[in-house]
Amino acid sequence: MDFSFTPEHEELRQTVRRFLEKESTEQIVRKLMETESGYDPKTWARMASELSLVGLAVPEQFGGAGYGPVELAIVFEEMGRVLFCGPYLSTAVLAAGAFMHAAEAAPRAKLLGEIAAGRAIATLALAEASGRWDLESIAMRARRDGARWRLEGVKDYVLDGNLAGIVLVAARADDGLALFLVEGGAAGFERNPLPALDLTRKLARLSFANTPAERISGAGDCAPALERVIGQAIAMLAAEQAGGAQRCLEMSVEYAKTRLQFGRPIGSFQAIKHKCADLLVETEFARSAAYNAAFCAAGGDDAELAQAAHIAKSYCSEAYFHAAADNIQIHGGMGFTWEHPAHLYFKRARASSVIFGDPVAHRLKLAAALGA
Amino acid sequence: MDFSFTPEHEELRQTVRRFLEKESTEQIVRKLMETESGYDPKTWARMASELSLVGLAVPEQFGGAGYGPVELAIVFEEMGRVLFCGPYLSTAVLAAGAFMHAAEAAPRAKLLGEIAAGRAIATLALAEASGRWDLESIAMRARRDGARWRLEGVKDYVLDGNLAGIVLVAARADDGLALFLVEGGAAGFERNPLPALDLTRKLARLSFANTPAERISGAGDCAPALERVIGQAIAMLAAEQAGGAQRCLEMSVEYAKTRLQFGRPIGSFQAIKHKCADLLVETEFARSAAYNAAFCAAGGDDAELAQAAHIAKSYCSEAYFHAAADNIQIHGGMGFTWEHPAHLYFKRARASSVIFGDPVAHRLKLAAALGA
Amino acid sequence: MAERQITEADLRARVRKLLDEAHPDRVDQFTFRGKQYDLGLAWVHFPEGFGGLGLSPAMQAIVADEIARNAKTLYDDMAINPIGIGMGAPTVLTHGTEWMKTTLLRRIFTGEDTWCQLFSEPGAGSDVAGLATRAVREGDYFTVNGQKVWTSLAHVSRWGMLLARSDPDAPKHLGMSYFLLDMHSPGVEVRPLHQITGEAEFNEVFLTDVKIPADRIMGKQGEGWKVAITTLMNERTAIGGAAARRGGGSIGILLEMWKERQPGRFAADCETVMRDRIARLYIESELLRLTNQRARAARKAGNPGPEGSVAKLAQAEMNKRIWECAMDVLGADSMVYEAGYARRRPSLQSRTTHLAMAKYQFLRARANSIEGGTSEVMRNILGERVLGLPGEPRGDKDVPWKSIPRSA
Amino acid sequence: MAERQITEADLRARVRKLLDEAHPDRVDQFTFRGKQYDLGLAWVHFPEGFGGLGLSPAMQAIVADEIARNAKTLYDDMAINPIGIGMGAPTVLTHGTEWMKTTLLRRIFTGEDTWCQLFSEPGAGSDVAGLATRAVREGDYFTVNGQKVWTSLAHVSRWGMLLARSDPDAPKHLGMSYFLLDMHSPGVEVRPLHQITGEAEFNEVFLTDVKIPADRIMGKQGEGWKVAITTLMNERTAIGGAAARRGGGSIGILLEMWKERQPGRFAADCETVMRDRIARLYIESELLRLTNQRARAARKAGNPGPEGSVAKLAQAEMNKRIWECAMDVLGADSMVYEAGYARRRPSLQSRTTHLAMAKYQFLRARANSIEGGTSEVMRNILGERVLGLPGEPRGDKDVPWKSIPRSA
Repeated sequence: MDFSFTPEHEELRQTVRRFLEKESTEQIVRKLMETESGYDPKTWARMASELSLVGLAVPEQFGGAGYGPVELAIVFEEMGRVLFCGPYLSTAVLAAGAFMHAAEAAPRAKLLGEIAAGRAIATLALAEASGRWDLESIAMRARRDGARWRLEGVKDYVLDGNLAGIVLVAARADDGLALFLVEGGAAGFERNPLPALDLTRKLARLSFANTPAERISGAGDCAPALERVIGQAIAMLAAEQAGGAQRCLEMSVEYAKTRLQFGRPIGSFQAIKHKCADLLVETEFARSAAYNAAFCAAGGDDAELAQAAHIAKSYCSEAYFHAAADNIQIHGGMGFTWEHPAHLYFKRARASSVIFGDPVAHRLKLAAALGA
Repeated sequence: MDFSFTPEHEELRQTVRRFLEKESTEQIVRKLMETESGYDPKTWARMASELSLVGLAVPEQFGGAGYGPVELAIVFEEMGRVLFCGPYLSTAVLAAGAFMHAAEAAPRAKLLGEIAAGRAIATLALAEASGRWDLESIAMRARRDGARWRLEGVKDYVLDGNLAGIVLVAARADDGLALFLVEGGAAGFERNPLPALDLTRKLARLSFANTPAERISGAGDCAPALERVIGQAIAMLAAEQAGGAQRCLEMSVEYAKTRLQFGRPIGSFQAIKHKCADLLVETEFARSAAYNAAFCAAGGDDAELAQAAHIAKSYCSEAYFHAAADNIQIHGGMGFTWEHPAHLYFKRARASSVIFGDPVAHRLKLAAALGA
Repeated sequence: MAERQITEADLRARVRKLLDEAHPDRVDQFTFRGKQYDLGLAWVHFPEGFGGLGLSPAMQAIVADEIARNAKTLYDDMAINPIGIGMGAPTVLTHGTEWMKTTLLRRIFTGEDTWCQLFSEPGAGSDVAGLATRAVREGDYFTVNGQKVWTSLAHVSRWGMLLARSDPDAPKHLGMSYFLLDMHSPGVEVRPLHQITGEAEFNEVFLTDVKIPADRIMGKQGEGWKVAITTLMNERTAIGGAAARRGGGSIGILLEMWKERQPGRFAADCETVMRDRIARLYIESELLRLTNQRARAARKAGNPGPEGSVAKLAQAEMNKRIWECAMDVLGADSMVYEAGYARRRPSLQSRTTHLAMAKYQFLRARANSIEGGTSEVMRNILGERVLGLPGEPRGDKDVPWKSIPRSA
Repeated sequence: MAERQITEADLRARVRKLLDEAHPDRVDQFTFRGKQYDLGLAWVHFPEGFGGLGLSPAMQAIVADEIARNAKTLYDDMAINPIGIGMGAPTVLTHGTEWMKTTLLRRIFTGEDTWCQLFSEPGAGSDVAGLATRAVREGDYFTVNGQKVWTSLAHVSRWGMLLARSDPDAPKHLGMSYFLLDMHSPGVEVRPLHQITGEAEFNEVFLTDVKIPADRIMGKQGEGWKVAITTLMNERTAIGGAAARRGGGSIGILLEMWKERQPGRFAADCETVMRDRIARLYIESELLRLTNQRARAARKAGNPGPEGSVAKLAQAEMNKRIWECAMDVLGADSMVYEAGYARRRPSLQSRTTHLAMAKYQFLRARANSIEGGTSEVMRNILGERVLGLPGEPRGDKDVPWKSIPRSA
């Protein structure tokens, strides 16, 4: 696998970084995280139109930019650095990915464009009460009702489930796992926003009581397609985690250079210096893991992607948590205050380590894949 | 549980330390470890007679000193500090313990005195090809042959199995696990010394081909008694490990105070200082674990002892290994040479972590005991 | 002070006398504890007339026990006036003026006056002796300017133990003086300091041209560090969660959470890995408890060993890992924070369930390795004071404080 | 040097010419490699006349490839003369005298002369620049006294790169000179240095009144450190086990050992815990491999990042853990050391099986975090050179070397 990013990639990174430096300052993040929707529609609109970030990986025929996972990962790495608040993972990756890989032509044509254009916030509901993202744990059943279908049950920990206009639901039909579309106002459809540990990412519990839904996946089991979508989402989340970890290390290093105790910068003490050095190793490894997953996602080999996703999710989750935790420690008391941003990264790191499965789960799946 | 050692205990510790400072110098250790028997019979005789260490925990009626596990643990901690070479764990704990807890009156009366007097080296053969010490893994069968029994099979990793005159073997009879006595010269009995990673402790593979043996355990399953013997042996090994860990830390600290690099003692660098501080914590914890196990062994509650043994074996094994490994690192290149004793502790630490079961096995048994 | 001879029976009798004269179930806190002080039962090891009887500290337990046997209403020093009783009283006794001893000790014990400690500053964390709050002598007064931080209870305190720099030309440890600050003085402003949980356990205290009478100094001018040591020696680095009994404390809660875990939350093999991890944490908690026990035994035997010094470091690092593990036991539910982050003073009521406790402690525990000495400082102490390893080259000793580089 | 224009085809043609004139399958090593040197195919980036053609280093791969396509006998520089070819040649080219370049480079490449490096001393480990071996000028000679250590190949070397102190009054980095030492000189005594495995991979070298002609100096007198840097820049901190392909190297062996593990050696739940641990190590090895790949890509793109610097540290620490895990996979069998500890020179033959390899590597790997820069030094380098954190206060700079405290 060749890892080299092209000058175009560098350019994209710079464009996104400049945009986020304006539109996702700490002040803006703190404002948005206290709101219920957790994002700024105006910014979202500009991301869709001016920068075509929302449809970055959507084929041009559907109004997207026609790029792929590698470009998307660059955006996520930058977003992770600044704790960007918005339904990007849910809309641009989970939902868009579901339409691209698991949906039939008609609904895809009808809605993918809406997403790319920034007119629709969308999400994909997978986990249920068990809080597990492996498809085997999906128990929700869909019942055929003439031309339509009806859903019964609860989906939990749904990313941006409180604000998504387009809600895609994975449920079991007679012919296997299938994907269903539920409209915002559908009968018996209820949303409960969850008070989140990480205020910068919104979660909701969605209940369905005999709720009418449209099946958008074709005949037969769509589990393989959904695995691909989840693998790609993991690659993007990993890039976000790697970006967050890097930012935490940068904050620590900047502080360690300027904070004086005992007449010396604390960064001149090996206790701090070596902590930073170890974080550097972990951060570089995390980047490698995230880039590798993104390139595998672009490569299109599902088995390769699955392994890369196990590696990325388990490693980046722990690396980000270590960086965020040590960042608090290195900042001392100040890092423990609400005013300092350290805790925002710490909470993002903790919550991100759980989404799509925790490190142990992914390591053991990797072991199985390796025949160990 | 009250932990306080009495002044008598302190006195015992000092006596043993003074003795070992003469009789177990590094030079003597290096000489003995290259021999096949791995011990000095003259020293052993004095340990039995002058200091009555061999029978320290043997009741006085059998010629022992009538002390218990706590006193024995003090001796082991001191032996661990100096890598004492000799069949003490096998003879004074495993075999003596087996006679005390699992043997009938007659053989006990006949042989326990021989052990206490230092006239007989003895061992207890438990593990087999699987290399596991849990009694469930014992597969060897004993066949009744008139008044005697016959053993068939192999016992592996037997402590001092190459030199023990009295060999006790745990094997399955029709009425459960039983304990058998095999004489040195018995027919079909073969000993193969194993080339040991840790030269300071001798191991052998023992083969039995229709070998005549005397059953010394009473009617019925002697597994519970053997569990107690193993629990006590683990407590003693843990004390030895704690002593070794302390010695490694002391060596590191002494060296870090005197070794100058960049015009400073290396111990003034936090990289070294904090490594030593962390080792101090682990070493103190290891002592607590070992003492606790010894006091539990003295307490006589088998369930308590089992838990304390799980804790002691898993923790002391890892603490000793960390101390021995860091001791090499802190000594730099010199710690990697054959001339320096660091590697002797490192190898002892590694081998000790395996005997009677590794840390993971004991942690998972503890979890089960806790209902976790 | 010479210890008086008085038997346990005498002491219990004296406690019953206290209860006859003022029973906690019948009179209010101030009355009861005032009487307890007057009878020398507040701190039996203090001298007579100052709330004590000149006995051994160990005998205080007898007083507590006798009260517990005869009353329902029991007062907890830590709840009433933790800093005043824990650190203020001993400091006043050792370094305070006659006026302070006669006037303040009793009100400290009754709880009429809450106390706080004003040592840490934004620029002086691990390096407390580097503090920059200035105290300038002007006639019978000192004028104080500066900022303190991490001050628990400042918002309800009447008195503060203030360490300030009275001589910037002296080396850092020699230029400080220790003041008793009336928190109601003009120029004292207390602001809540909100932390990772949104709550404000601590405060920032801004001191602007605050006037302190010269006779409110403790110890001599310029010898404040010596007095501060007394205070710090009595500081309780009480990190929550230390297990008093086997399987108690944080690890006990973790174990129960694991046993009550939601079925199906983990795959079977993941549960095995968690089991190994929980067992590891159980072992470490148990060994910390036993090591503390050894430390106490050693102290009783009169030969305190290194066991004590390791507790703070081990406890802080372990506590963080225990609550991280608890979050993993909760799995996806750990993403939900029911308590919310409302900016308020801490409320224990909101943490009655294991779930709420675990999520709060997961956040709160991050400070364990910072407050009362960072883990990095603790490792220095273990390395240098316990193991005797040499210190680092210091550029901040034996030079005027004002010439030492410092953070804004 | 200016890079000549020569196409891949030209180069391949030149290699085939070499093979026509002296084919490795038909002539001996010295003849073949001598010819390779004469045709400028030894190090194509070296100047013409010194074994090169003034091309880009990248093109050396073409030479190797073309030889491999046409010959069975392939020579490995690392086997023939690792230090001479890896470090000696570049140093001679940059700092050597005409005589050295014309006489020695060719013999280095053919393998006629083995080289060794004489930098480390018992008193100068991490602090190489603190070395104490003295070189005193006496007319046309330097007289050298001192002891070197960790010298691979000293016992078979003809030439040694010797760093010694020629001016004790100068600051440590300025008082050294770099000599080319004839290892056959009187007063040079080489003793095997036995290590944890009993084997002697390295040597101690004792220098007693050794005379070195003044024209054997490299660079100027007193500028030895500058020359040493060139040598060290070319040092291959080649810690065994770096995975070139996915799942290769140490982790590959561990995985195979795990799959071949003896049935019944572990309880089922213990196997799960091991599986998690092995997966963790696999992940780290894989990420080290990928990070090295990124480093190469970044260098190619002309913007080398921090990725390279992390490799040594990560590799050393990981390698130790991989072999510790391998020993745990062996379980009780890890207590047996079939190879024995006979004091001898290393023999690869004795490590053909996974079992023997694992047990040997478990011991040998302990040096990974020491040799070629301890992990502590590597963390300093990452912290200071890569992250730009400030250094520690130094007492050993800008003062005469002789006044710096040092170990005996």
